[in-house]
Amino acid sequence: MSQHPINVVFERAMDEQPELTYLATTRVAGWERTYGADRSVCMPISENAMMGIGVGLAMTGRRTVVDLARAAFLFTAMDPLVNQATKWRYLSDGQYSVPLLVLAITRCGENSGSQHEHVPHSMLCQVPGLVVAVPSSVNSAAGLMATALNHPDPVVILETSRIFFPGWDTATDIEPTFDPIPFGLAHRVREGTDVTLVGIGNTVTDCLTAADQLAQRGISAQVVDLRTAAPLDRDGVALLASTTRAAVLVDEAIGACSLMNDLGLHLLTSGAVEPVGLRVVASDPCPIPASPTLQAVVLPSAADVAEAAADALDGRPAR
Amino acid sequence: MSQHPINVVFERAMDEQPELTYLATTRVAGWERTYGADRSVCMPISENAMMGIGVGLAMTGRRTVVDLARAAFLFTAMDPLVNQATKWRYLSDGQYSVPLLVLAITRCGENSGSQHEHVPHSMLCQVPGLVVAVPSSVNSAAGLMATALNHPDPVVILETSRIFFPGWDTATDIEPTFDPIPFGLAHRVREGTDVTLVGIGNTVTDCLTAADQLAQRGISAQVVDLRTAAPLDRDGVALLASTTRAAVLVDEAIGACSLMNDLGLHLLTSGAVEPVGLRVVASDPCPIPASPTLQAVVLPSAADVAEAAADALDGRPAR
Amino acid sequence: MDLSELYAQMCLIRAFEEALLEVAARGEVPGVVHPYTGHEAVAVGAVAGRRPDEWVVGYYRCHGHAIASGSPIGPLLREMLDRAGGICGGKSGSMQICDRDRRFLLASSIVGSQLPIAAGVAFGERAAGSGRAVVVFCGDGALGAGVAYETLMIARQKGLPLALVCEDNGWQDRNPSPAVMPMKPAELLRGLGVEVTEADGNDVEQVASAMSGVLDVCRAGGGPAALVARTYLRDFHSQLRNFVPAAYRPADQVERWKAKDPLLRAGQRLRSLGTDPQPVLDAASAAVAEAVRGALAAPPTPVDTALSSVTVAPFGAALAGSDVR
Amino acid sequence: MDLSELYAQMCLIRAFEEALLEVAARGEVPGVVHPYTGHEAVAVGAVAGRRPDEWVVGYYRCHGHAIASGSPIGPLLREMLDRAGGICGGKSGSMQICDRDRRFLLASSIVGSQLPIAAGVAFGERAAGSGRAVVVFCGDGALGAGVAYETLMIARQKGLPLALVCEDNGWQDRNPSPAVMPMKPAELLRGLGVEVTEADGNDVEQVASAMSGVLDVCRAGGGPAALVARTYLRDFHSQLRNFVPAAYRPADQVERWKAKDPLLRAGQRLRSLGTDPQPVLDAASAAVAEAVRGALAAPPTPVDTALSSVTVAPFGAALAGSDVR
Ligand SMILES: Cc1ncc(C[n+]2csc(CCOP(=O)(O)OP(=O)(O)O)c2C)c(N)n1
Ligand SMILES: Cc1ncc(C[n+]2csc(CCOP(=O)(O)OP(=O)(O)O)c2C)c(N)n1
Ligand SMILES: [Mg+2]
Ligand SMILES: [Mg+2]
Repeated sequence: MSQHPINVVFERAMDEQPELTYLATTRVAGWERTYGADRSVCMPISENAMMGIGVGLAMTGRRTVVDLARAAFLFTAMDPLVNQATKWRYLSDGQYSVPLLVLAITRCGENSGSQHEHVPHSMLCQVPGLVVAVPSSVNSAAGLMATALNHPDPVVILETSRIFFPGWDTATDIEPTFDPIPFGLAHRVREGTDVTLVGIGNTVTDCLTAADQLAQRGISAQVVDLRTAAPLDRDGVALLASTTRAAVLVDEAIGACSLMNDLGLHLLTSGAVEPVGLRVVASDPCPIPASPTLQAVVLPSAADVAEAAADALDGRPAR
Repeated sequence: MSQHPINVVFERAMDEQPELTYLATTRVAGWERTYGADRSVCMPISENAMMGIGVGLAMTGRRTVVDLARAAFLFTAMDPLVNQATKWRYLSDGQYSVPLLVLAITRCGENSGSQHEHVPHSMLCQVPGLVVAVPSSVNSAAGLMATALNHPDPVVILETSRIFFPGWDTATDIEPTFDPIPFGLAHRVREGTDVTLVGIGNTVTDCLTAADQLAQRGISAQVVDLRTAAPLDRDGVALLASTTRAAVLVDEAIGACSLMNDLGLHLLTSGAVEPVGLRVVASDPCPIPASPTLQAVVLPSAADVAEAAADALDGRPAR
Repeated sequence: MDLSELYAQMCLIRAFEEALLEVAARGEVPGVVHPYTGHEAVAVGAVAGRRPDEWVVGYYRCHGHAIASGSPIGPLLREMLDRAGGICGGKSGSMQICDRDRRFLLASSIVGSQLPIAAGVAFGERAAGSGRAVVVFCGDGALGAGVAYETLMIARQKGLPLALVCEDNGWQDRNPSPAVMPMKPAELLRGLGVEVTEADGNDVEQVASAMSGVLDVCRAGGGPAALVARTYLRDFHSQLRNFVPAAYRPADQVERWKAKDPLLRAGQRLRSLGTDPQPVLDAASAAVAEAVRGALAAPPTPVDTALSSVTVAPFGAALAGSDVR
Repeated sequence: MDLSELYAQMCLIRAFEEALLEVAARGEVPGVVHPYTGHEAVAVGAVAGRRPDEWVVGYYRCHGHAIASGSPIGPLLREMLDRAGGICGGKSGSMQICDRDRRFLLASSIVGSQLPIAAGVAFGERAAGSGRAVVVFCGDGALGAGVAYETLMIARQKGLPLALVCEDNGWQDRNPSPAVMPMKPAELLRGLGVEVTEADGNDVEQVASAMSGVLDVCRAGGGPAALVARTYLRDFHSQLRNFVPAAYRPADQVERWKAKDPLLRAGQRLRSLGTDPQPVLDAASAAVAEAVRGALAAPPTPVDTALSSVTVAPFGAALAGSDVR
């Protein structure tokens, strides 16, 4: 089995940046030996202090990666992210940079229940200045990480659990390489002419499956991966969407105050899509149940996406 | 000086509900004597545990009010709100109710800087099932509180600091009484025929001022107070907005993944407003500066609202 | 409670966990399992002395807490296997179960978060003058969390009847606790002024008798008080689906603790008292096998309640926020 | 540092706060002020022995921390008065100031949050083998926060050169600390295994000498270590704009502490050493008066930087999210 691209990227940065520091409640095998316990730092279950320590390191010149393990644990460490990491450049009027990278796994196929499965990208977009990256694949995660490891401001990467499962290296990847991926640039991962399907993180795969299903019905779907929720590539998506007759925006988070409702508004006000041609497919407004059977009801599926696309196109004249 | 309506409502509930418990880092004068230290409970600066204790009390039959003092301190107490209070009815499949009310002051006229001034209603709307009330006046706060004190599920009330300033009792109130205000029902606070101005919390006042300014220019503006961000009265606002030719949605939070962008999408897809007739006036995407001079640049003002309304109406034919 | 009864409960937990891991290895458990194997004497001994009207609060390694509290194994299994009849209707899975009828308040999967919730319940008991204690479990790793400290400070200041049981297995996931914490649990808790009793967590009788003292302190208004039970995970931290868990502890350490297995020791003691433990063990295995058969034969979790019990208030539609779906 | 110099700094802080409150009473301070009056000896004594390359970290009651660290009073005042030339360009106000050039890292307005940040800086110093300590201030109320505990545990486990100064004024806003905390700061910190020195926080020489021991422990790698300085707020917790702060403490307590005023005591001591303190006090008042005049005459905070320094990366527009504005 080859080395995980995320590790390749991370180790390259550890080698290149001698003060890069990694804080986590778990260990990366061999890192303490290679980089020393001052750079690969094993922490108690103290996420609030761990994040605050990351802020102190980052403010005084040591880029720091805080690995929260799960986005679920972000909720015990919100204060240092919201009130400190993302505030000090502004509060200090530019005296400080805070190059802090936060890693957190969202969900997918673990079925561990609603305390453990969170998809907080929309929430985090309300924090001014924070970069919120939501990779959709192994290479996407590594490529966004490569950029984050050189970014001068706080970044959160919300990773899907799927990319760490056994067999991660056998799936074909939507990103051909793990070269650095710029923030704020959406990526067309499949071409198509009738409808634009927009996904982020886990829902990019759903969009691709839906595109296959639509192809069988004679509908050509283009698929767009947002890659970062903030900055959001509003104009790029609008440009792509304007080449098709309809757009379906797909998110596994609930709809209220969501990224996709926000993007949807832009697609309409920019004139890229007409109101009757837009659909948002989001999670039902409830916590994510542990049962996969219940999840199938609550979360958007490829079939939901395909159905929404067909519905949006219904009666829409070809341009 | 008369008693503050919030206190009137709260004391009425303390008298009517013998197990209602109040947890706070500050004291209400006389409450310990009147209700005992078991019901008016003074806490150390331990917001995380305070909120968790509130969850335990509420789950076992004691409605609890957790007074965070400020929304700024919510970020140290997010976990028990997001992972516990709002989850246990669902996780238990209905075994438990969690009648927990969280009070938190947002901002207005305190100029205390971005760590202390937060307007997190959009973030909180991403928590499934949570009621997010954002009163715009003294009576609005007391009326929403009256409802919250009988609500069976978690509620957050985000109060503007303004309603506690000396002189609070001299301003005319947009709500004539402090009778209970239902959740999820927007309120038209001024009638008008040309444009609909929608505010929440502090921006309702801005909308009213803007309506005055517009009146002088011969434009008739109706003003809507959302009152709760969740549940959001999408259909009610759409109905009202459909009677005018344009709509301006005003929020002091930043635009990304915001309530107003979300509502804007609904106004367009429901056909209530046409894309060219919609404007969203939000905060610039930066932390709220301490300086009032800088705030005037960053935050929406009545003049911004009036200008957006005039702009949206420009060239829009009368219906 | 006599030793046979305690032993029977331990056997039930052991059989439950072993069966569950077996089903998981076959790919039939969709979620994660944090097995209680090795800790059985802690839950069983700690809950032995609670009165039926006293609440118990657990953490994610909770199957033992629930079974010791009286939760029926069938609905527990079905919850974890995504079958009809799950104790929480399929919404909770393995880590966040609850059983209000047995006063098993809840298990929380966020480390430390169960502690203030339990303190809230204890606050209610004290306010009601009920004379009841609240039993709450946590791992040794949970003492790293600030919320554990906040809770203990408040519990001390308010004199809450909080009976804390720290399951000190020396590890927190893949980290040995001494590698991340400067003090051992008992020393730390004492440093915070909490009354601590220590017990061999693999000796169910010792746990039960130590805990009865802790509960008495709490019921008499002298709480909080803590039991630190030294124990060890026989198997591993957790298993996700059928992915094979990595070995992360020194093999000799694992071996050493095998000799101290709590069931082995309770069985020997029973035998020395003239009771043959085997029939008890067999009965537990049979009960679990029956429950597993029943669960596997049951239909999947019914979907009609997927969206129920988010709130009681009738404004689901307004909360949806995805009106253009 | 000799006593005259310490006294001069204390006078500067006192004059600064008194002038600020006066300006506030006239309605010219748009924000909140947490006056340092009464605590002057703590900041001045604690920072006296820090080396110029050592970082200082404060909390919201920070004007004293900043001035003791060498921050110029003009830019500080302008920051709080919303005038051009503010030390943070008007973005910080009174509670969250910082001055990188003087190695005053920051003051945070969220109780306890400065502690892990300081620990992070200390981690960097230890990793660099710099032999430098980090000075961090907190109130007695901050010890209620879980993050304070987490930080101290980590600092102990990693041996961080964190020199904690607890300003124990017995109150946390309107609550007397004993009403909400079961232990006094020194006892609590010792319970956590932290080396503690206690000092009379109104005696600047005692604070300075105690702190030099604390700093030495940290620099030698024996950290963390703490100084608990018993002191009192002469005036009140805080004042918002020109709203009159309520009296919340027993009048006799306030009076008793007036007799122990740190400036009074240092002045008497100076006099006993043959130095007349009056010219020092006068010089401080004059300097502050000059700074106030300058600030009041200055134009308002310039608006051209209102949106700068949110991020360094050039994607402000894309982050805006309000494209239909
Ligand atoms: C706040 C939080 N951080 C991290 C985790 C991930 N996590 C799950 S179990 C665990 C170790 C807990 O160890 P301990 O408390 O000793 O319990 P044990 O598993 O040993 O029984 C960790 C870090 C979590 N669930 N919650
Ligand atoms: C996390 C948090 N909770 C509450 C507050 C509100 N608050 C501001 S100051 C204060 C009292 C702090 O007391 P202490 O730490 O003793 O400092 P002192 O003001 O006495 O110097 C409180 C509760 C806050 N700023 N941060
Ligand atoms: Mg453990
Ligand atoms: Mg204090």
